[in-house]
Amino acid sequence: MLIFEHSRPGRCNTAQAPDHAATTSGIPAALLRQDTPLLPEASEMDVVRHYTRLSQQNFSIDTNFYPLGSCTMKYNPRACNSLALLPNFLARHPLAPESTGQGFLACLYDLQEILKDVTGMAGVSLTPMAGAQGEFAGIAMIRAYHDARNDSARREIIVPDAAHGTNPATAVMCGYTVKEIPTDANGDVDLDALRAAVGPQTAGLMLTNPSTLGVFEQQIQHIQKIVHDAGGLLYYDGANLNAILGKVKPGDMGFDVIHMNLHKTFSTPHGGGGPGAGAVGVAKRLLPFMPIPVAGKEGDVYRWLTEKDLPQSIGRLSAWMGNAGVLLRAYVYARMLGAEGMHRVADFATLNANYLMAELQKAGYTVAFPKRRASHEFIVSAKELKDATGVSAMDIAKRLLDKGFHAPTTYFPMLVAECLLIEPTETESKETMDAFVAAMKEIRAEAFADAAMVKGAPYTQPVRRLDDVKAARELDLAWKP
Amino acid sequence: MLIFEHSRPGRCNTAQAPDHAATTSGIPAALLRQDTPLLPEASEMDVVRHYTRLSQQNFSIDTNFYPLGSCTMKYNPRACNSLALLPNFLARHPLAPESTGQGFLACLYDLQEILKDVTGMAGVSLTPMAGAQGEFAGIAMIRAYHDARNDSARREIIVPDAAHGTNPATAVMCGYTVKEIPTDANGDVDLDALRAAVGPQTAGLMLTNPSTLGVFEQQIQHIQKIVHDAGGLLYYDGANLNAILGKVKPGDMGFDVIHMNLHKTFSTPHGGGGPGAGAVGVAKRLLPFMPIPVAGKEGDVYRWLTEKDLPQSIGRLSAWMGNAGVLLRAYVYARMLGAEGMHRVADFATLNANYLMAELQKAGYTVAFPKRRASHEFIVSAKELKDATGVSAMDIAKRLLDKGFHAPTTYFPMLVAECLLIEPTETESKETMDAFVAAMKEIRAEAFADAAMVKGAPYTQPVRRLDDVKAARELDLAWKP
Amino acid sequence: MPFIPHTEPDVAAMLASIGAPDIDALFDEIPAALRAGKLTQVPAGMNEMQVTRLMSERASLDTPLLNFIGAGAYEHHIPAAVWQIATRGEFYSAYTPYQAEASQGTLQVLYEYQTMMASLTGMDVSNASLYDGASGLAEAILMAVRTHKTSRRVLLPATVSPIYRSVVQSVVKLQDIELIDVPFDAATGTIALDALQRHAGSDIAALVIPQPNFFGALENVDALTDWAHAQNALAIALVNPLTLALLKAPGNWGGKGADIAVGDGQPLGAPLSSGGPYFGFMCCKQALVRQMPGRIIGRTVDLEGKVGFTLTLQAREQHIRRAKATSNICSNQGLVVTAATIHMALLGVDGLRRVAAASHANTQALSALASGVHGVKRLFNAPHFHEVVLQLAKPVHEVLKKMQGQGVLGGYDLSAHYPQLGNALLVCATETKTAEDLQRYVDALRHALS
Amino acid sequence: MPFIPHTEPDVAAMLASIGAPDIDALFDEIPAALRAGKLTQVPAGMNEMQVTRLMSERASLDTPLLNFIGAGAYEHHIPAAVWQIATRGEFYSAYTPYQAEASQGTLQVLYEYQTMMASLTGMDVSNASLYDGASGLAEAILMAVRTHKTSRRVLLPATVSPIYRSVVQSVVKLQDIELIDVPFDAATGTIALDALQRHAGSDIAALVIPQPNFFGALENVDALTDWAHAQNALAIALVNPLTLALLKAPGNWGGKGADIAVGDGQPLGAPLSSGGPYFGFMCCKQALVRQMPGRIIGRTVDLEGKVGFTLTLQAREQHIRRAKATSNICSNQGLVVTAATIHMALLGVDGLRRVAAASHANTQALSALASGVHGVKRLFNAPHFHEVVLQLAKPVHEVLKKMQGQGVLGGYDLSAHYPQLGNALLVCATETKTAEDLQRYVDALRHALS
Ligand SMILES: Cc1ncc(COP(=O)(O)O)c(C=O)c1O
Ligand SMILES: Cc1ncc(COP(=O)(O)O)c(C=O)c1O
Repeated sequence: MLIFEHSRPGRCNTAQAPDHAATTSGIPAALLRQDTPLLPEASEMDVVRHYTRLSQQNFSIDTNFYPLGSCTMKYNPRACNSLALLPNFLARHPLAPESTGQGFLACLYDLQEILKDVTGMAGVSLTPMAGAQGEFAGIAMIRAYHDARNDSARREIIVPDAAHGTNPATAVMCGYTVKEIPTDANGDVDLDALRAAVGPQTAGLMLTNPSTLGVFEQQIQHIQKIVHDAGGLLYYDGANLNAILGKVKPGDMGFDVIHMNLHKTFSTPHGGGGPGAGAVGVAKRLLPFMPIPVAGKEGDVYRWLTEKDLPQSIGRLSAWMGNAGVLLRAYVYARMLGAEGMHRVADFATLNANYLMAELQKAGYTVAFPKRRASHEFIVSAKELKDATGVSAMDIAKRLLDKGFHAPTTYFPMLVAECLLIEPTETESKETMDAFVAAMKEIRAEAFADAAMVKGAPYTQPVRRLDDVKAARELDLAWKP
Repeated sequence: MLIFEHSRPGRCNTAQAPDHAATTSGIPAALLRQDTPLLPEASEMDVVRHYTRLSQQNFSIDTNFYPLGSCTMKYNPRACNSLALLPNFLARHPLAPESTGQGFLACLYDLQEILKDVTGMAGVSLTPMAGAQGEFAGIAMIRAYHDARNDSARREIIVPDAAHGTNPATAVMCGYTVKEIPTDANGDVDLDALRAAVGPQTAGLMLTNPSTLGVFEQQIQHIQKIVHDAGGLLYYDGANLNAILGKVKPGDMGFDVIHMNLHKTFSTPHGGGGPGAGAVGVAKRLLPFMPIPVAGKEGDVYRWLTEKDLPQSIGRLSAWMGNAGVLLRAYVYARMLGAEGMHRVADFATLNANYLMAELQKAGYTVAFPKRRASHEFIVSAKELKDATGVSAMDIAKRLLDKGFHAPTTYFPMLVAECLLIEPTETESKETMDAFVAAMKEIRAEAFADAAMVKGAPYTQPVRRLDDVKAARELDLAWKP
Repeated sequence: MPFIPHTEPDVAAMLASIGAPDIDALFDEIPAALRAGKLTQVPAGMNEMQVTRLMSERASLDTPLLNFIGAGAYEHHIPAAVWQIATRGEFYSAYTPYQAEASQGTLQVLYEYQTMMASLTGMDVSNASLYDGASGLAEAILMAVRTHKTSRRVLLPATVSPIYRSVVQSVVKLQDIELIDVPFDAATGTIALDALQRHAGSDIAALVIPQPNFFGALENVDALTDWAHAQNALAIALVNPLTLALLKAPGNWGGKGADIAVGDGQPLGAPLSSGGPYFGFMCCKQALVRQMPGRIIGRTVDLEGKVGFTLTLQAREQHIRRAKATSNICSNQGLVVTAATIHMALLGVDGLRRVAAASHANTQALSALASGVHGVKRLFNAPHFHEVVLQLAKPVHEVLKKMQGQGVLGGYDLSAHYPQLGNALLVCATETKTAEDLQRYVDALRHALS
Repeated sequence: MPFIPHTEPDVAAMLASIGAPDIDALFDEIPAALRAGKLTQVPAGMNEMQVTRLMSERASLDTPLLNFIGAGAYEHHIPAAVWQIATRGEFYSAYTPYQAEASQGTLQVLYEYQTMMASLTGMDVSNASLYDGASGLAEAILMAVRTHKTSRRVLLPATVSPIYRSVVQSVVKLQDIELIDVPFDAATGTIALDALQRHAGSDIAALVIPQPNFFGALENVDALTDWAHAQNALAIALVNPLTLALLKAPGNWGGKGADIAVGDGQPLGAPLSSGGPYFGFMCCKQALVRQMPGRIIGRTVDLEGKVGFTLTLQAREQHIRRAKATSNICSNQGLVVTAATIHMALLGVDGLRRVAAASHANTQALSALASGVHGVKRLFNAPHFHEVVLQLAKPVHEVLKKMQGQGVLGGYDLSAHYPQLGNALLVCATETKTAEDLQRYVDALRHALS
């Protein structure tokens, strides 16, 4: 039932409405609305009931194991939420003077310092509102750098075929063309292809390391030399830092710019699709180009650094300070972890991924890169199972829902047939992973015993398998009475 | 799965523990614990997941219609919760000086004034922690009154047979003996029986009006005269004020003392069993005996009235100020309703009850007092249905769960066979009640078509019907590893 | 209309179904003479925005100071998860779990709670809560008297909180129970064994044994429990549940263990909140379970043999037994118990131990620091836990007032209830206090005494 | 270990299964030269109690003043239910709803949101959110240019927020889009139609039409929309969604309606929170839906014909289309949109109208009161809504500083971005302000100017 179906004309929550009648004195009639917008007229209780019930129809970290690869669904500490929601933080207007926000600014400044250390970069700007916007900021800085050196013929960004979709899309948004290069059988970048690809047209390379294949790019030192020698810059897609936190610093690998997904590695919640925070870190040569505002400190006083301080900045990416409340959550999390905690994240995220990979192999599943260490995640391919039984990666995914587990990421990266990208994260226990392995074993057995049953899954969710084709062909994007 | 089953030795949430090792210097070994208490050793995420999932196994006002008679399960405004939880309110120690709690005390003082007006009483004490403790306070005051007049031979409290179980239990706790009197066919107190019952031994009468039968006691003026003439006092069980708020004042009916269930009429949540708040109101002659502390005001300054101010007080019933946070919730609710809102509560609670009674009658159900107006609630008797089909009130209750409705109160009051006491409250809409009636119609049809199926209900809950007999015979009250 | 969903057509249709001309007609059974007029003392309604502003302004009047008061209510850190989960609608807005099948969430939480409390106290069983520690102690005394059958005399030592003693008095005096004072030893601040011995042989129903006692001093619980049992009296343990992470559980006191353990659950996740809501807990030996007041949850199975939870032993309760019930209690403190269960689960054994140890260490450190101030000395020499009594060179209320001026709530003034102790101050420093906080305390104390 | 559940035996068993001697071995593919040392700038870990105290102390530095700043972010009452429900774990800690069957909660909320926004803007369809209003405007311009095909020139009037204009510039300049300024009429503070007319006949991809504009003045949206369409340009409406409860919906502007409507959703339930998280919304005509950036939810049926919801039109998005996607956006502002949906459902039509009307009435009242102060006059004479520009006799930053001393944030200083307006101050009084608040404002203003 939709909220609109709880609606009755004339029903009204006066507890939520000012006493003022809806007068509009001084406004010409031609500018006024004549029709009634389709908003529910429902009682407060019906609204509370409706959305409380709806929430129960979600899987979430707070209710289920959620091994969604490349998404780092780890525990979101509840304290991060309540502390970011302290009344004084919530009440502050973004244009209120800096003197009224010293507490808030101090948190942001400290967070910048922490992220600089963790990434090994010279500067950090927190303003991007998600990973993709961080990528935009990063590539825009690369472009600004070349432009500032009058080296503007560089019009190409190189992207491995295993890259996340946002990488090529970002390059295009920044006015670049994309050159894709292949991955070798080991999961590493094909160095010969890279050498062939670089040239005076190369603005930079976007690399994810550990890659989306769940392995650490071993030739990173060669790669960086090839790109830098060609005059390009290196962009690090740090959406998934979980496996390297405190282990390797992108700055040490020679990267010039990095974005981080604080909503993954720094455990701010994903909220059913956001808000995120895609902080960027830069090497020294890109410092002048950072997106504004940046939190600065003079003596004991915090203030915004703006165009006046960074005249070469690529500019603003949002009206104010990005997803400020998300940054507070990340800050609280970082302070709770501390330096030791950061190292531990990488240790246990990696331990969990390698353990789960080993156990699933023992359970009969094919792993995409059995000779490699898993980073924070790894890939299982269901191709063999599909050939034998017809049960696909998607079928496994849906059947897992019946067993109380969220599905891994399916069909990404596209390089591996019938792939399931599995990321357990460090906050899951051995028992939970063992239960997941048991479920995967059961599904394998079910596939051989009764493939049709598996292909009909899920059976226990609010709906059975949905018709995506109908959804796209007969578009129904808004309810009509 | 119990939380203990998520436990592993050595697992520890350091985020929730001070750094201090568990040293106990200065304490003799004989006073120290040797064994390890059976507390879970689980990760923060597992704890969050466990209790989040458990919560989803409850019916509640925020998810279901809950027409539980005598319980007034109305909407609990979410603002009452957040405002009672404002950090400054939460942080205050009960023994902190009054100067540090003027905001809190002002709320309590105002609430007392509001409740005085609503009940027509001369004084209000907010300290009782639930209805039953309010009753205790009330009867203790009656006893203190008689004692103060050296009229201590009055050792009996009269209670109608329809009374809530707390009434006789309270009288006994206060050292009285209980004399039960019958109810007439109309649902009113049997006046002749009352006349016969009163005498010099009568300390008082406890009456619920509207009674637990869901009707307004029409002879209240006679009753009060009979009891008062005999030298007894009148106690008003005001657990359920919803139907008379702003309509009749217990003080005007001649009652000497009343308790209110703020967790019903004033919409503080029931929390799966409490905490409640059982404020008491008293007529002038009982003022000196009120339980302490009471919020007082001198000029602009609020302070506690204690034994110094009320030397004849029956004393303290709790260490501090009862369920202070619950009182804040009730206060916020009262301020949101305002005077007009109080009248409306009675109007619409009564309208809803009478409408539901009419519709259920039309649906074929037998109503206990068809000639009477319903107050905030009314009784359906399933006796006829049971005789015809074997389906009992309890079976109907369980089957309702399958249809998404909480069951009404069953088998209370005990006077009516196979009774279902139904209280919709004013916050439910006509649509919801119509859906409930439709479900009741379906159950009736099911009873005739397939009684065994109904008797097997529920089918959709986390468990099927539970074995209460086994629970009581083979006591299992605490988990053992 | 706030919180009322009715539209005009709804009202018309409903009245038509009822056959009433208007809503007022539904009140026609109320004698006209009794019909109330307008409410005059109730202010006009406010919308949520207005009431939010009002309450925020009121709350801003109550800015908290650095708090060193304990005396029965303790400032502890409460994990954010505790109340975020406890106030989820499904817990917050459910009733007492009368329909077990639709209340497995609440019921399982309560069963887990009973398990934790029984284990923490070392007793066999726990109920699902009472109102608070003080009224819980009264219930324990009533229960002991019911159990004992011959005696209505109960020993209630002066080392029990005077506030608790006054609550107990309000409740049990109505059933003609005699509460007998037992004085304390001036040197140790614990129950004077010689004074106790004077009651040997007299018919006593129960002895109340506080641990730690009101002064934070540790009683000789083994000897006291054995003494009670030797008198054929019940031993009622009055305990702070947090301290049981480190202190011997009542079930292990003396040779046979205490019979009943009660106390206030506030230290297990309830915010101070000017005094409530907290909750009382009660645990007892298996043999006494049918005398216990309050709700009890049992584990059982459903039609298909699946494990589930339900209210049990209801034949003790008022709604079944009426005048013969073990108590009149009906609603209890369910939601706070839910919070406490989550709190204990989050802290776990180690967390609870560390909180207790840190509170103990902080109070010891504070006591040492304060004793260095001119005009301050520690009063008692028994081992103490988590709270301590200081004796000051000046009247306590003056000192406290000056400390308040420095932003410090310096403790609880014992002089009203214990004039014999002189200028005695009860101080508590929980795990929430840092070394700087302790220093601030001592500075404020020094300043106030100078 | 905070948030890590592993016990020592777990670790040993896991390593054994992997066949690795220790955890460090799992990092053996990382070249040794690259292995990082200890983190030196990251402070030691804190437990939750410590970080709670730290953050509470930091928050206490940011005590709010009485706020009259708007300029794109508005202080409105947010019902308590909104964030209590939105932060329920099932919404808060879910990912983007890739597995539709296990995400019907989030998906239905988003579908309801799309319905509300489409209706509020009078457009056919809505996406499921963009980052914020400013970046949303940039996306709308990119979308318009994609749609238009021949032109890369967009008219961006000076009555659009200068902050938004700078964000748009950062984004679209990289795709060689030319942004053309259109000045405003000095008397009305609205787009100068004669200046606009100068662009007639040139190849323009789109005209951005703000309503209300940055000065709170109301543009002649019908004429502007028709003008754009006459030029074969798209009309992009930039609107405050709250005001649409009363103002004509973009879908009804002019003869054919605006083509795209964007804006910031903050007034629909997002707290000010120093600037975020808010969300951008985007709605458009059906014909443009395949050019829209961002997630879109569709209603469909399951295997058994039951209605359900799912992500749809994913072929526009980066994860499918990669370099050819309509945008690089991936994560959006889902949780804030969830809050906004609950917010709109709670307020309903009438509530939203009343909030808009009260904000309008308050700003009118403030404007009238302030104009009575010596040295203050209203600057523009066009009808305005919800915000107003005052001209002061003294430099604005001096006045604001003095007002701040009185506890009042007096508004937004326009002089940096609009030096031609002199000492111009943009002021906003939403429904949260009482008559006393307005008086306090005027008193502070008078004091600052005296
Ligand atoms: C490798 C990688 N890069 C970039 C992104 C984009 O991040 P966001 O969704 O925050 O825009 C993601 C997130 O899915 C990712 O996994
Ligand atoms: C009529 C009546 N009296 C008394 C009570 C007891 O109230 P409480 O549960 O708050 O102790 C109730 C509550 O169920 C009741 O309905």
